[in-house]
Amino acid sequence: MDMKRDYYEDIQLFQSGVVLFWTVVLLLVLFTLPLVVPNYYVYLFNIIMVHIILAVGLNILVGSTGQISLGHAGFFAIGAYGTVLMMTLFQLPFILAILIAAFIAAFFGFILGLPALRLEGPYLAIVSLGFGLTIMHVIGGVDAFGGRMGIKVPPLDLGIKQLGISWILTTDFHKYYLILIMTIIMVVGARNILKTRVGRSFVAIRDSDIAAEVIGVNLTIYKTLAFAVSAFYAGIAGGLFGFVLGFFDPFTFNMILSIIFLVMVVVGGLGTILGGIMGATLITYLQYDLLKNIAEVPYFGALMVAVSKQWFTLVGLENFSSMAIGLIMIGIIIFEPLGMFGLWIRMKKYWMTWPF
Amino acid sequence: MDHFKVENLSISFGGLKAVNNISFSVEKNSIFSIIGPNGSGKTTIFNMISGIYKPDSGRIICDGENIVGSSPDHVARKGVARTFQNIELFSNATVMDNLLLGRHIHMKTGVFAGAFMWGRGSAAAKEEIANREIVENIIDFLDLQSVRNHYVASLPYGKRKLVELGRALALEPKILLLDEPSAGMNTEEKGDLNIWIKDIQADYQVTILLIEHDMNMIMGISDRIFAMNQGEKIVEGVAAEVQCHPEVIKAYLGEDLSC
Amino acid sequence: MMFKKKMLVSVIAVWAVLCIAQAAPAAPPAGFDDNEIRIGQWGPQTGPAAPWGSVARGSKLLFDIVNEEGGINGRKIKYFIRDDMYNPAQTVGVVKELVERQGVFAFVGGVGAACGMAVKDYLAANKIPWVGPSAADQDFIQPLNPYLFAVYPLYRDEANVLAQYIVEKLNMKKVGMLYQNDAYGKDGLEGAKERLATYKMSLVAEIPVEPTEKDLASQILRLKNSGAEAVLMFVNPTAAVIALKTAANVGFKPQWISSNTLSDYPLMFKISGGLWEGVITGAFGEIPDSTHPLMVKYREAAKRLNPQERWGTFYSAGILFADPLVEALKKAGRNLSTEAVMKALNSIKDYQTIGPKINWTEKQHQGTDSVMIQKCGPNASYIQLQGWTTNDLATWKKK
Amino acid sequence: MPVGQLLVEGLAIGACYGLFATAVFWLAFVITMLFSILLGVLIEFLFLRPAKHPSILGMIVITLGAEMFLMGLASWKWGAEQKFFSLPLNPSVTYEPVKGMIINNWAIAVFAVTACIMLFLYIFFKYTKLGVAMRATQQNKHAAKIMGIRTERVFSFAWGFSSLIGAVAGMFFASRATLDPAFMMEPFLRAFAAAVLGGLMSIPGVIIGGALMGLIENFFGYYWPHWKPIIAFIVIILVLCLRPSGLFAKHYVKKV
Repeated sequence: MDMKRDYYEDIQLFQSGVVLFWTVVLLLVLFTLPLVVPNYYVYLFNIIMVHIILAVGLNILVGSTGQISLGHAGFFAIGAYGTVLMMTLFQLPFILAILIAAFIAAFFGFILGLPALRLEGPYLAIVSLGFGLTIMHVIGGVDAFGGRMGIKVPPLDLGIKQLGISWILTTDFHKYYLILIMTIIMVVGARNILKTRVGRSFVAIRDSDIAAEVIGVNLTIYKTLAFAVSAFYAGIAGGLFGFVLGFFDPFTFNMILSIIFLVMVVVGGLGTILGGIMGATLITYLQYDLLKNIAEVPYFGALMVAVSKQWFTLVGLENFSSMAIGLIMIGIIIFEPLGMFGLWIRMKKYWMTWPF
Repeated sequence: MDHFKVENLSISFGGLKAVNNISFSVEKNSIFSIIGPNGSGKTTIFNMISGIYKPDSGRIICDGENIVGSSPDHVARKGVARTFQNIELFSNATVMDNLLLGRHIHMKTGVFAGAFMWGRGSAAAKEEIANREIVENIIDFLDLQSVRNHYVASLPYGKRKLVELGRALALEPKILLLDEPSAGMNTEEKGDLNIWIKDIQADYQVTILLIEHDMNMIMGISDRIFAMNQGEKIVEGVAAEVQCHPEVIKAYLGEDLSC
Repeated sequence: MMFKKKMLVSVIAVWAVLCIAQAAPAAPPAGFDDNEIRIGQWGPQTGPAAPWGSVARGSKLLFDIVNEEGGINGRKIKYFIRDDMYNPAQTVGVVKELVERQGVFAFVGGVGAACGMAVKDYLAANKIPWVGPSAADQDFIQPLNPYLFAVYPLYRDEANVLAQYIVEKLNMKKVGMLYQNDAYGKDGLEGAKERLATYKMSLVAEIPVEPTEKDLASQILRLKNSGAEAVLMFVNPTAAVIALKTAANVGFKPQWISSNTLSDYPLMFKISGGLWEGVITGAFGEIPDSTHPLMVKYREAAKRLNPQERWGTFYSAGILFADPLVEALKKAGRNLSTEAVMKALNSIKDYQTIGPKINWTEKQHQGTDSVMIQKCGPNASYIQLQGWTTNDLATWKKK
Repeated sequence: MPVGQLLVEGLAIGACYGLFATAVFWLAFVITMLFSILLGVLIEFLFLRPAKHPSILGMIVITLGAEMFLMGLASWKWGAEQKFFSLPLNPSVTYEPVKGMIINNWAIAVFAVTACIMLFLYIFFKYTKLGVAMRATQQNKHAAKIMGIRTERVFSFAWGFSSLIGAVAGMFFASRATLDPAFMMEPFLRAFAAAVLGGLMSIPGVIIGGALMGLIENFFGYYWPHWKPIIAFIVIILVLCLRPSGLFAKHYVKKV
């Protein structure tokens, strides 16, 4: 048995020709999509991609490292405000601004990681929640940040002002490509982190922190690192989100948003990259599109209107959206703890042997 | 210079002296077994060596350096690896990943290097490939090829014990602490384990500290045996000496018997 | 292997460049056709600000009435309400959806300063008129946004007029203020300070309140200890009720004065358990049980078309905000175009329905600075204290 | 884990409102109490029991999901507009035992009811069979099961009982403010934070945590009203850094 194995096989991006093929197809679709769909969907895709970056980062913390955070809207806010302020106050180019903002978010992630060293479960949830609220409140209290009135986002200039180069992206259509490329980089980066030493250490901490320690993983460094990495992702997502919106105020980053982020990760599937992507896509689509106009959904809408008139109030019909998301959250935990990723794996297994 | 030495080690938990003034010294590349009834403080000694507990007094000297007070990860970096009585594996990771985690201290890929693993030529990929090769050798050695990509949670007990052993080996330890490696194994598996431990000692040039209840195994492979009861030393010596020591027999069987 | 990968990368790169190069997003559908005019509004139907969602439903009543009467110049109004949960990210989403998928001609109402700020530029860029935002942010009108027409008096002006009333009519010297810690409350604070400065006075206490706070004991105690005779409130209904109840508990009985946001007396009277009696407020428009012919008409229509809805101030404010747009659409005639409607809107002069007189010109899109002052009498009845009063200190008029 | 179920009270109160329109207070009160118990048990039975071995995160997500569902249902039924709610207590009846310290009927009732419930809980957990079974289940579910405790019943009971207490708290809060579907969200967060501050599973801890939280908020709120909404959270973060399981609960360390 002198067969030479290729050890790169396990870590390469495309594990097989099939994966490579479908990835290429997906990329082609993603790059052509805005040309064929109405502009409104382009905006929706932008939001979805921003949420994907955040969910993938949050999944590194919640899924892979096993820490709970209910304060990610705070990092999201730091990213958004940091990028805008870097650009308006210091005239930095966009790429530099968003990176600095993300590093600031990562630094705050590190700070939040310090108490997390000793806390777990509900205790950590409360501390991170308090952190998120504090960030929201502090930003609202400082007038240089726009205070409660909110802050207007400068034009998205990819060039460097100081050199006189200017490449301003104005429409959702143009921003789409920037966000798409950023999303691909961030997602592949997250996948690589999880495939290499640091990511494995995160998983080790989640599964058995004592065993992780005795094989040489420094808990202090890696737990805070997990917070920092995940906050970095939230920071990048926040920076992009600001430009998707064009205007935001501290209330944009409220506690409900933190919960929704956590829901994305859990519904998508804990600890997997694909899970974060699927969860962010589904929840964002439901929240922003499908559940927005229940009354206009064919057949079902008419039924709901009739039900409302008979037993409930028509005025409150919109609340169906929060009920549906609540039921999805419960259903996922009960029936498919691995989330949509688990469903996906099952589906794949089913089709693999089809039609037998 | 002493290879590995424990001097006057003591620890107590809330008034109970779990380990009291224990001293021993281990030769390089030998198998040193610690025996004693349940609750006699064997695992506590291991926990102190690997830095999980901090002893009240005493020194643990590894290659001339006192490692008391170091955190567990520092101890690991000194070349001390261990397994656990009740198996502490990363159960939602594959066997491969568990073993690769054993390589943690020999790798240096950080977040950024890891994130930018674009293609075969990148530093992270090179390091991965090199370490995967080493891990594959251990997998071959322990005969784990069939479960290479399985999740640990889905493995039977005996295999998990082996994975844990493999993880400790991947660390390339100078000193290997094995806490009841044969517990829960059948006779056949125990026989294999016996051979492996011998092979490890020979192939990997490692000093082994062993906690074990299986007397046949202990007597067969140990270079020296250290017997203890209720935190105190009874006797230390080669197999024959310990086996016939009246207090050892008393501690195990509760009555006086002679050989 | 390497060759394949390079191929892949270059194909994707070329594709991407091609895509970006021929970038030309499709134009959104037109806002009207021969049979209908599409009009949209966003408003919180769920979430923390849901009680204000009735504004959007109020506008619906007006459009239903217009449609019943045969529409505008032969066209019916098709009206869309979208829930944004008071969250700017969602507001942008729903507005884009309405403009780009449904094709909307104009927007009316729209609750929330931040929500409005997030879509203001987008609407202007797409040349979509927006009439009567139900928030009074100074940034809406300064600098002039040609497509935005504000009806609502600025909070600043309102606080100004209310402070004038406190000092001149009520003869109270010690004024405290309880304000919501956001744009709404802070604008009110500015206005009150501005007016008091003209009398060489200042507020004896300025207490911020978080919108979601449920315990105001320490804030009320502080107001009490400041010796305030009158307390000006720029808060939401829940906070106002908590404030009044807490004050009653500690025996603090100042004259409460509040912004028009709290002028829904039947609601406030009910949820405060009768404590609302005697509170003085600004007002959006005519009192709900007014005998003003238009009010009678709307009230009857509401009973017929939307019996589940309570006839309250926010609901009727929805009518008030949408009124000028209907007027402008009528004036623009059968040959409808954005330009024609813009021209009609810009020439609206002294237009009064159930609110103050509204004036818009090419250069000035703040409709009014007039505030009516009312008082809550026994059994939530409305007592008019002072008719439409303009603010002589209004800063926006001077520019 | 009888913690975190205060969430259901929003709906219980909503039901309460529905009853008030037709019934006298005490009848409505009793029915509401029964309803809240039923609702708690139902949530446990429908949402938590079918989940196999949920992690802490899973429990949190299920609870949040149940909360979103019920809140949505209540808003759908009753709309978002605030409603009036009152207990048969006249809050304007005040006493002044010490100069400058005014106390009213409402506060006296809150103190009395809280004291009764806490005393009951203390006796219950310390001396009754069911109480001990609950504690045992909390500490080690499997061991408790082996000892013959029907842990599922224990969970049902915990849910029913905690939603009952939650409904009582909700009534007091609603009578002080107004009633709308989301009105307990903010107090709930603070209550949960206070429980964490004192230490979960420790009754004196929860009382002292709650008292500390209220005092910190009000004292800071008086002098620095700008920071009132977050000061309590900052204090909690600092306290938990020093005592990771709160002020009064024991910190368990895993044995290897």
